[in-house]
Amino acid sequence: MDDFYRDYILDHYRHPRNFGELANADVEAEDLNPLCGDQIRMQLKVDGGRVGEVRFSGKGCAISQAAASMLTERVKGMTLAEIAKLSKDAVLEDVGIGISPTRMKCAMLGLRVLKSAAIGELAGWPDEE
Amino acid sequence: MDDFYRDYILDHYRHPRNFGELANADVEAEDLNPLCGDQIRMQLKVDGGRVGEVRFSGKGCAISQAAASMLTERVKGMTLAEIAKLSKDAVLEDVGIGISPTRMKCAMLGLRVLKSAAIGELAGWPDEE
Amino acid sequence: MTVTAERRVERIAADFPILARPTSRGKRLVYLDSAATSQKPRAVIAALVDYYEQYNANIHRGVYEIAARATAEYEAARVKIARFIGADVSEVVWVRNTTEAINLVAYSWGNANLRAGDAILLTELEHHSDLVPWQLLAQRSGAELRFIPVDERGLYVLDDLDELLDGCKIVAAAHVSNTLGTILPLDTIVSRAHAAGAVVLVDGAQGAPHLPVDMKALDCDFYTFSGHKMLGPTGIGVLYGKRDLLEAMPPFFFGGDMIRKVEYAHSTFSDPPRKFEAGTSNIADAIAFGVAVDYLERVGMPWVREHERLLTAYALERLAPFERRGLEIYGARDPELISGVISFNLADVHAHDLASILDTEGVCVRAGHHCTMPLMDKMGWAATARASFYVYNTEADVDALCVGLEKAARVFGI
Amino acid sequence: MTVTAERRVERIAADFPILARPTSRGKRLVYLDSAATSQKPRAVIAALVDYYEQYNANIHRGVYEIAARATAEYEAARVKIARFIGADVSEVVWVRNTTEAINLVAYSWGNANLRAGDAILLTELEHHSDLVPWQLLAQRSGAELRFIPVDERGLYVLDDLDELLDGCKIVAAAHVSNTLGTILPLDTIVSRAHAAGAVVLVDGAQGAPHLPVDMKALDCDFYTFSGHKMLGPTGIGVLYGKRDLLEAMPPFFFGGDMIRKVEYAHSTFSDPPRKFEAGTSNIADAIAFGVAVDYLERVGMPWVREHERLLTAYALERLAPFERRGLEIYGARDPELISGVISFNLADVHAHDLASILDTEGVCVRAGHHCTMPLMDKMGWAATARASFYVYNTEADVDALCVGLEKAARVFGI
Ligand SMILES: Cc1ncc(COP(=O)(O)O)c(C=O)c1O
Ligand SMILES: Cc1ncc(COP(=O)(O)O)c(C=O)c1O
Repeated sequence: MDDFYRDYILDHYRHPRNFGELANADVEAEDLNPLCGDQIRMQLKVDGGRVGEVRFSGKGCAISQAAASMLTERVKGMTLAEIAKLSKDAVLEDVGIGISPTRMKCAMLGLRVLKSAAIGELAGWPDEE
Repeated sequence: MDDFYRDYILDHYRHPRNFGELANADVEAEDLNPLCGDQIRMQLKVDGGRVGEVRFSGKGCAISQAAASMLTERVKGMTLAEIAKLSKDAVLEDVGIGISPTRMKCAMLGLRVLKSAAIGELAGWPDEE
Repeated sequence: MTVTAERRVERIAADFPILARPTSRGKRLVYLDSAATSQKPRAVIAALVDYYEQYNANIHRGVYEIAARATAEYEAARVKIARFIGADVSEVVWVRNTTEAINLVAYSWGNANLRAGDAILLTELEHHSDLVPWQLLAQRSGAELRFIPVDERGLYVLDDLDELLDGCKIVAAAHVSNTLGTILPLDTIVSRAHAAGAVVLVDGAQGAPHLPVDMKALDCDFYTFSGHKMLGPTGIGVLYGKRDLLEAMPPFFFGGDMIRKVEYAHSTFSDPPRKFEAGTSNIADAIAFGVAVDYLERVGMPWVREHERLLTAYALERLAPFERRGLEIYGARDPELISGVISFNLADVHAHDLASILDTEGVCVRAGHHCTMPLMDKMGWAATARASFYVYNTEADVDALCVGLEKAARVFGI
Repeated sequence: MTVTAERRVERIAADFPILARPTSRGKRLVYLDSAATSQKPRAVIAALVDYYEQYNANIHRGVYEIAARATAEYEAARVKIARFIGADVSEVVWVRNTTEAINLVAYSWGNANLRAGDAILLTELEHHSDLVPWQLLAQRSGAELRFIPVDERGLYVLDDLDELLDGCKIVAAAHVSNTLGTILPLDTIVSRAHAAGAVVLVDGAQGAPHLPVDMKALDCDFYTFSGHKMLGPTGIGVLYGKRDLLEAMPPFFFGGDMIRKVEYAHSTFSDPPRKFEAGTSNIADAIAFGVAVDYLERVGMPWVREHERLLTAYALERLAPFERRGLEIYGARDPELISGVISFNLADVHAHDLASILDTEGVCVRAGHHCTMPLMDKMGWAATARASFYVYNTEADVDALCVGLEKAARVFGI
């Protein structure tokens, strides 16, 4: 945790990428971490089955905001099914090691919101198999 | 407690004095020890302000029954006001030493019932002072 | 008991510090009151000390190191309990004791589901804690209370079970009777109750400590038990509930740690099990209860049951000669049908006097109505003495009970 | 602090084993989260061990020696609590925690006394545990919820108190705010509430641990507190209620130990406090709570208050230089008006990040909404970091907090 707050984390915290609102998103979800009050909303535009644009908004700690910011960079061009399958490791890879167990929920909040957006949307589709 | 169960205790337990019911008692009360189920009812006939006849009935352990039995012997001729002032020591004097704290409630059940009968009755009297 | 089995029990008994302490009269402590509360092994006591000396902190919201550890150990204890009873971790709600668990169901599930004309089915063996909450629910809702009868040995009479179940919304019954040791025919009760559309709450206060239990196999809807009766500390117990039932139930206590979002005017709540756990939990005791369950798993619940079965058989055999001198033993005499509980009276010696005399020999038994007053009334017993066994009891303990009975007979001139 | 005072605190701190254990990073543990839960002195931990190793037994009904001792120590603990808060022993009801105590009153007293058209008066500072139970009571009864407002420093605005009290049946308010430390003007609230015919429940979760309290002097009707916040173990707390109120209230949990007589169809109940204590109590923790209160009495509650007042003043002084670098301190700055709680934020560093960095220095502070979400919303704070003090905290602890803040400022480039 000592060295968790590296420059690139603080940079994402203070200058989050893809931050803001999409006027007409195809897919979106929002959640909060009731224990600390961190809040994140994720919006996607889907073009030809793949994520075209992505925006997040919210407030919270450096960990939740930086992780969400980095996540938005990762998912561009992915299919919703790919997003639904994203693992925690993807986030940990982005943010680097050294997250303490108590802060894991913060780091994963963006991922949880994004996946629930994708899965919710997928569930709404007619079953393809 | 070892030597609590002396012969005279067992004698009072097995041959309780003044045991039974009074047809038309002037004063009576009844209570049970909810924790062990011991039950005692005390009845008094009051003649000229003093206890004439006394009867108790109930069921329970040797301690509660013997203590109640001995108590009935003690109170004959007493005024209700004297009964209301009877202390624990009177009972302990009768039953002898060596009652463990857990059994104190058993020993005092008869006294409690008797006093509540007397006090209840006294409370019913017009205030004399 | 074989020599190896006897050795094993002695090794277990050595884990319980209290059993090594003589009484004030210099007698060996012969603890035969585990149905009231069990003794605690060193590991459980040490878990409390470790918690308070090393990582005491409030849970779930703390960012710092000891708070993280406290949260992890507390939730790990829940996982242990879930595994021990074959449940999902989300189905394990921490409560103070069995009594709270049953009251919680009677209020939360009961108020939401019971209406005038419905019936609540209990048995005649229930502990006050599994009787009085339902009496009050019946009063509140207008539902009818019914009872599965027992015979003079305390065995269930199931002849009219289907009529009793007619219109019944919930059956609540003790897995094991604390007064007579009777084991509930759970398969029959659960399957027929479910067929009749009733849910089943099993009061496992004497079940979980003494019998192997598996929620998936038992298939009951609620199961309740207390840590203090199964080597754990006082102040912690568990309500197990099937997940869909817990989800549908309204929360019961409100406050910190069970909420999702609070505004001045209204609030939304967490998912089970947290939605039933308001305020600071009994963190230390939950963790220590987990350690108690570790201990029981290491010993093995099938072994616990077998040990108590053998000890009960031994006790019944050793007590038999006293019957000629007025000893009455209540309940079924068949160790297959009962758990390690024996209720008795000696001639005209009142149970309290008997217990007092046994105490002078270091022998701890309970005397009274065992919180089953209506059963006592029905049977016509003013009070009984009760010996109950657990993992640490030996044949020598039963022998000590017999020495105490001899003394009582002598004192009372029997 | 004078040298003697400093010595005294060091001697006290030496009674708390956890404070002698370094963190995994080898730092001294600087525990500044006592508002969440306090640490425990050796004597309290030893009381638990003594109970389990020497006289663990179920209480009230046991005839044998260890049961007698357990009963005596358990009831003696109640006497200690009663003396500590200036109450009669029959007015001290054991519960799990403050949250349970408030819920008990909201259900038992609330259901019996609240009707549509009545009002419940809270304050804007309440902890979720003293807010959500009343929200639900309001829903059940149709009563209206009202709030005594606070200003931007968290100080009560009492201008409209009489209007707010009009039609009000109960006022429930925290003796001390856990988020801002604000001390309730209890005299005013109680006397004007009583004049308006309302009863007063004081949430003493942060009161009893930090201020001298005397029920006769405060004259509130209910007072609730938790053992774990005042050197006692988790899992035990107290509901104080005036005797006539407790007597009039219907019992709440039903089961063993709170009954007078039980038949299959209905039951009668004990007198207070026992009528509210169903099932096996948290015996060990009640006894240990008694020992915690012994400890506090030995230290002296006036000293505790004075110590925290001085430490808060010292902390405010030491924190002041950080204000130039973006430190915001919330709440009243006057140590006379607050108990030992300081909420703050450092520039754009989120409270969770701040707490994480402080943790690397061994400094434990809480971060978040402190179970006062509506207050946070009103104030517009997403989260705050909170340092809270108790008997064992020293000026060196405040200095360590400042070292941690320096580090956070450095890491975040402030
Ligand atoms: C002011 C206040 N009220 C109520 C509570 C709830 O206490 P507990 O969690 O012990 O029930 C707390 C502590 O978290 C508190 O600070
Ligand atoms: C069968 C049964 N049910 C319920 C209880 C109540 O348990 P507790 O007192 O731990 O709530 C007991 C124990 O006394 C019991 O034996």
